[in-house]
Amino acid sequence: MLSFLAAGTDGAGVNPWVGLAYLVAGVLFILALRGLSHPTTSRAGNRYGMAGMLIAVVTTLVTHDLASLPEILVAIGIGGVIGFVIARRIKMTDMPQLVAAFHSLVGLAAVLVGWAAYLNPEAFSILLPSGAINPVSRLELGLGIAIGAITFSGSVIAFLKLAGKMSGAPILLPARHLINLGTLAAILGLTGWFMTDQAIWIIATITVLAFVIGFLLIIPIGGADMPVVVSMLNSYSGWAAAAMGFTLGNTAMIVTGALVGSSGAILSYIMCRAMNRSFISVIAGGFGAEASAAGGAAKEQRPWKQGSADDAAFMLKQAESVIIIPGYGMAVAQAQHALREMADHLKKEGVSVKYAIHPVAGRMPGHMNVLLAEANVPYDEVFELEDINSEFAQCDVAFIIGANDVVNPAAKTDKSSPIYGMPVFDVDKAKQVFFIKRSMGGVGYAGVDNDVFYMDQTMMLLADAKKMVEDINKALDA
Amino acid sequence: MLSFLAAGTDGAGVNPWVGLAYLVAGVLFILALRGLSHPTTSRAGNRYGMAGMLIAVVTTLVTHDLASLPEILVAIGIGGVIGFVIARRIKMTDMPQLVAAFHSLVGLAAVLVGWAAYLNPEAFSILLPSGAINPVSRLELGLGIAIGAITFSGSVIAFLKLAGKMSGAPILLPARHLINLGTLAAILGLTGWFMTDQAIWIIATITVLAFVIGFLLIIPIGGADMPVVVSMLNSYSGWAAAAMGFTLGNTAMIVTGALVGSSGAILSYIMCRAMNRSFISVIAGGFGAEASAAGGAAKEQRPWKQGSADDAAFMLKQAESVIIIPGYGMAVAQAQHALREMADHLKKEGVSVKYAIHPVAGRMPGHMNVLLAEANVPYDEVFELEDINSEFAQCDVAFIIGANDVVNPAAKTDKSSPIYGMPVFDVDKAKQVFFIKRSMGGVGYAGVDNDVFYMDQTMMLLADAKKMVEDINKALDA
Amino acid sequence: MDFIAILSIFVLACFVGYYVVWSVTPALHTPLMSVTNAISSVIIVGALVASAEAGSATAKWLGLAAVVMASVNIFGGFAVTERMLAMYKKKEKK
Amino acid sequence: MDFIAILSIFVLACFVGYYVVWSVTPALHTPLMSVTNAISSVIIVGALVASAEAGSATAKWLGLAAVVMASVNIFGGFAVTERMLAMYKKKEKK
Ligand SMILES: NC(=O)c1ccc[n+]([C@@H]2O[C@H](COP(=O)([O-])OP(=O)(O)OC[C@H]3O[C@@H](n4cnc5c(N)ncnc54)[C@H](OP(=O)(O)O)[C@@H]3O)[C@@H](O)[C@H]2O)c1
Ligand SMILES: NC(=O)c1ccc[n+]([C@@H]2O[C@H](COP(=O)([O-])OP(=O)(O)OC[C@H]3O[C@@H](n4cnc5c(N)ncnc54)[C@H](OP(=O)(O)O)[C@@H]3O)[C@@H](O)[C@H]2O)c1
Repeated sequence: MLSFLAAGTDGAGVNPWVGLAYLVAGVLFILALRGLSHPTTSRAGNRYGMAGMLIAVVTTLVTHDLASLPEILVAIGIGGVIGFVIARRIKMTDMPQLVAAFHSLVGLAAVLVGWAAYLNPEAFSILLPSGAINPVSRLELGLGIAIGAITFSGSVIAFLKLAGKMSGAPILLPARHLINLGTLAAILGLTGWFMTDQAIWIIATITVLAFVIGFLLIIPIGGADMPVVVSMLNSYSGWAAAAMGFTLGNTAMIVTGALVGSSGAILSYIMCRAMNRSFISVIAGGFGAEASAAGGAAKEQRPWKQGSADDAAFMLKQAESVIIIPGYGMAVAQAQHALREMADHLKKEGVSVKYAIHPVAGRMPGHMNVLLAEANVPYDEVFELEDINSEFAQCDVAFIIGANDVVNPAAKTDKSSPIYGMPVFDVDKAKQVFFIKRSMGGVGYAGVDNDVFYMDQTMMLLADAKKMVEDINKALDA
Repeated sequence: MLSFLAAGTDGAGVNPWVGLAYLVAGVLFILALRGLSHPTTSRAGNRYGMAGMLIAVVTTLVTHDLASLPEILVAIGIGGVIGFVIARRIKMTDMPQLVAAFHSLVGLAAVLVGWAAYLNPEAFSILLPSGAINPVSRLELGLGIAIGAITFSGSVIAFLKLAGKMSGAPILLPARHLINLGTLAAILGLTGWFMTDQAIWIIATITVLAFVIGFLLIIPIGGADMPVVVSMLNSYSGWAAAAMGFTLGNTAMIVTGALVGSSGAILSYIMCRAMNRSFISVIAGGFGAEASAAGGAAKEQRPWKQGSADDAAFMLKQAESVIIIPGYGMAVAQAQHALREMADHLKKEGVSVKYAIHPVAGRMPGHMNVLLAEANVPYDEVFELEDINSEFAQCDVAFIIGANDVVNPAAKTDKSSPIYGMPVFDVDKAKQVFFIKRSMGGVGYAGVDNDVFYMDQTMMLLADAKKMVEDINKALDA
Repeated sequence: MDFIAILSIFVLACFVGYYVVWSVTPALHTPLMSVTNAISSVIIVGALVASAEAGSATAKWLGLAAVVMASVNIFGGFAVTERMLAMYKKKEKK
Repeated sequence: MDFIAILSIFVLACFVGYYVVWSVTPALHTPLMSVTNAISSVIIVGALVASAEAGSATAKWLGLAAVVMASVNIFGGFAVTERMLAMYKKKEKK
């Protein structure tokens, strides 16, 4: 039972130190995520992650034939340089699409590894004495390849929609639910069959169908639901890694798979909860389409007040406390740096400035936080919804910049609104509300009108967010 | 590598379903603790725990020779009846000693199982082909027996001190640190030796030394530090179970060991933190002894006000909000039921009543919460230190009943005090303070004087806590 | 199971233990102690192996004694936890 | 490792994942996504096995392609995470 001093249980002669090394790598990955529980420990966490990866890679290299070490090093080198350059160059506002693009690579890598294992089962020690591939391994390979392929094609679509290279509007095929369910059933059925018959056409068909279903599943989902989809695909890429980990009996892969799988699932859950929508309704797709139609009908002519940058600057100076609510529009306009300058100005005048972040502000979880951090806003001035919402009643100015749905009071009162039940900021309790957006016509992603525009205490500041804030800064300087 | 469909890897022909059953048991134990994150889920959690135990026991029985089923059932029956009767009869105030007593049984059971494995290694599948016991198993057995024995004798002492059957005062041998460290080193050395030589005298010596060291380690620790000791022994009993789990390759035992081990360690840590003392200083012992000497010297004659039950009842009725701070004295006097009645009275008069619990109030973690729950106090009226401490500034009466150290402002101001740095309730900010204790002479466990006695707004209510509260109730009725 | 598998399970279980125990509400720390008491008696598995398998009479009797002790703990621990938990009640809505 | 051992490790790792991810502060959810991106490329282990072992030339080239992709992810993921985390700063004491 205890074979620490004996040889490993599989024929490849794995020795216990190898298992230990992979376990250490797995633990380091756990510590990498654990570090993210606070900004001060997060960088150490990232180093743990790197160390874990190094251990996993080196262990694998030293315990296998190195028939092709040069090729491998070249491959790592190519990939590494590409990855590194992308990471240095990418703009922070483009993070959502970068994450989606990276997922597609993990997915495709999983498909390729699965195929390689199928073609060279001996290398993976999954051959039975009879010369056939172990049926359980076939199950794992089939699942791993299918999940990987779905992750790949789904992430490609998500990337295209987030990067604006494909319209964000949902594309709705007729009978799509039927087609999707049918394809999924076919994949599962074929995977079962594959356990009894290892013919190449079966695994090939699984691969093709999975690529197709990944595509079909994501095109009907609107652009603004993409963050949920990206998290879901993140989760999938984890499960694909875990499936390969089962095949290889590799602790590091299994642990990582479970971590990443949970992470994506929990992020999706958090976002759905913050939008008060069910995961199923997001995945069923079509949200953006119906909503913008509804939004169009709801618009009416009501009086509202427009202000200028000078007005805003004057009143901000008079205020004692200002709460800034950034949203997707701030990211689009890249207004975060100008905003930080404005806050610095105001702080010099003795105004207290805080930032209020909604869990789904922007286009990915934590999106606003990263942008503010990029603009050197200290993270202890940035607050979450539940921590700051009670402060609006005491605040002089609620400064809304590029946010919309997350301040819409219809979520609290109007049962027929598509965002009903979503937790929102109580900006209507603030003494003054400044609302930066480009035009009265434009709406938030949910496509509904916003009563905040028409409140007595609201001043609409219609312009590009960056331009408007820069003008305010000039007025403050003067 | 994947042997789900093949036989188990060890000779005993364990089949995979057995491993699965133990895994399920382990998961159920995790869910049992998880349930305790909230009172509403806690009972379901306890049921999961029971189910897990049932699965573990039944799986073990059906997968082994049942040469002696009747004896086993009788043994379970005897133990079960004893355990059940004790559980029904025990008074809630006696929980600390019950927990200690139960620990001693786990510890002793671990020792016996370890010996049984040594005497019948074949049954535990730890024989090498050579006929010797696997050296790694010998290491595990040695550690398991040693930890079990320490748990046993340590828990017996803790039980005797908590039950008042042995003086709580620390018993300090000369050169005790030297003796303890020497004995520990001897145990470790012998365990190492045991790996190379499986002679019976070695394991016997380990057992005896471990019993002795458990005894020696605990007698110098004062009665009031016993909760930390009990948690530490709780942790040990977990590690002992884990060691046996390694020997048997049993997932349920390993998981449980890790859970219980962490639980005890974390509780010890929480208590030490709440007393602002290091774990080492607690375990080094002698706290009660030095402290009471210091306390004796610190006492001085300062004016204080005494009140009667009638005075207290009158002022309580006038109050708008009352915060009750129970402590060890409430447990000693069993005053919780009378206290609940008093709160009911006050609530009927429109007074808001809350309970404030310090993490180390009483003689075990959560002690006060259980007693209040026993007296039907709803748990949503009971608050933790950090949640309620800011409310004293607004409260009319802080009603201290049998607590002392946890309200001592010296912890905030007096660097020379033995409790300096311990977080305490800010009762000095309340408009009125009522302080129930039996005499001005008696002090809390830290043995230091308390400035709260002498504050202008303090009224001392000197009597047994139960008697005093009953008198207040009579006065309220009148 | 080989040693590394067991070790991996142990290490991960320690992480789980760490998180699951920190998530226990302080009000339930006493039940936590009694329920961990009960579950640590899963050592009864070892006691049952010792008493069920033929081989050594001494081992059998040691095992049976351990079965008794562990059973006291299991039944006592779960029962007293149940009794305590039954006492925790929310304020009744009026 | 036998299947049950692997399964046990997986199940426990899921518990760990659940707790560890819930303890991530919402402000770091974007770095969480990018770092999970990087670590899920541990699938490179499989790619290395495929490309290092003799046996099938196709498998080797598939493996090498997978190595490239996983490396993009590993280097890119960790580097972009590092870049983001370096931006999170506390208010300076004046
Ligand atoms: N973050 C996530 O992970 C996530 C996930 C799923 C769904 N969502 C959804 O995304 C939405 C996010 O809410 P949000 O409040 O951040 O944004 P939003 O509701 O989409 O509103 C964006 C606002 O920014 C304005 N805007 C756009 N570009 C601008 C520019 N260059 N300058 C100035 N203003 C500009 C828009 O008005 P104009 O067009 O008039 O300028 C609009 O008022 C929520 O409905 C949420 O449910 C987010
Ligand atoms: N809970 C834990 O897990 C734990 C762990 C480690 C250490 N401790 C230590 O234990 C102490 C607990 O603090 P605590 O505030 O609960 O208690 P305490 O400081 O020990 O004080 C107990 C108080 O109750 C009074 N008292 C005793 N019997 C009484 C009776 N029958 N009727 C009325 N009053 C009675 C005592 O005064 P008279 O004698 O004058 O009546 C004394 O004022 C702390 O110092 C803590 O550090 C607790």
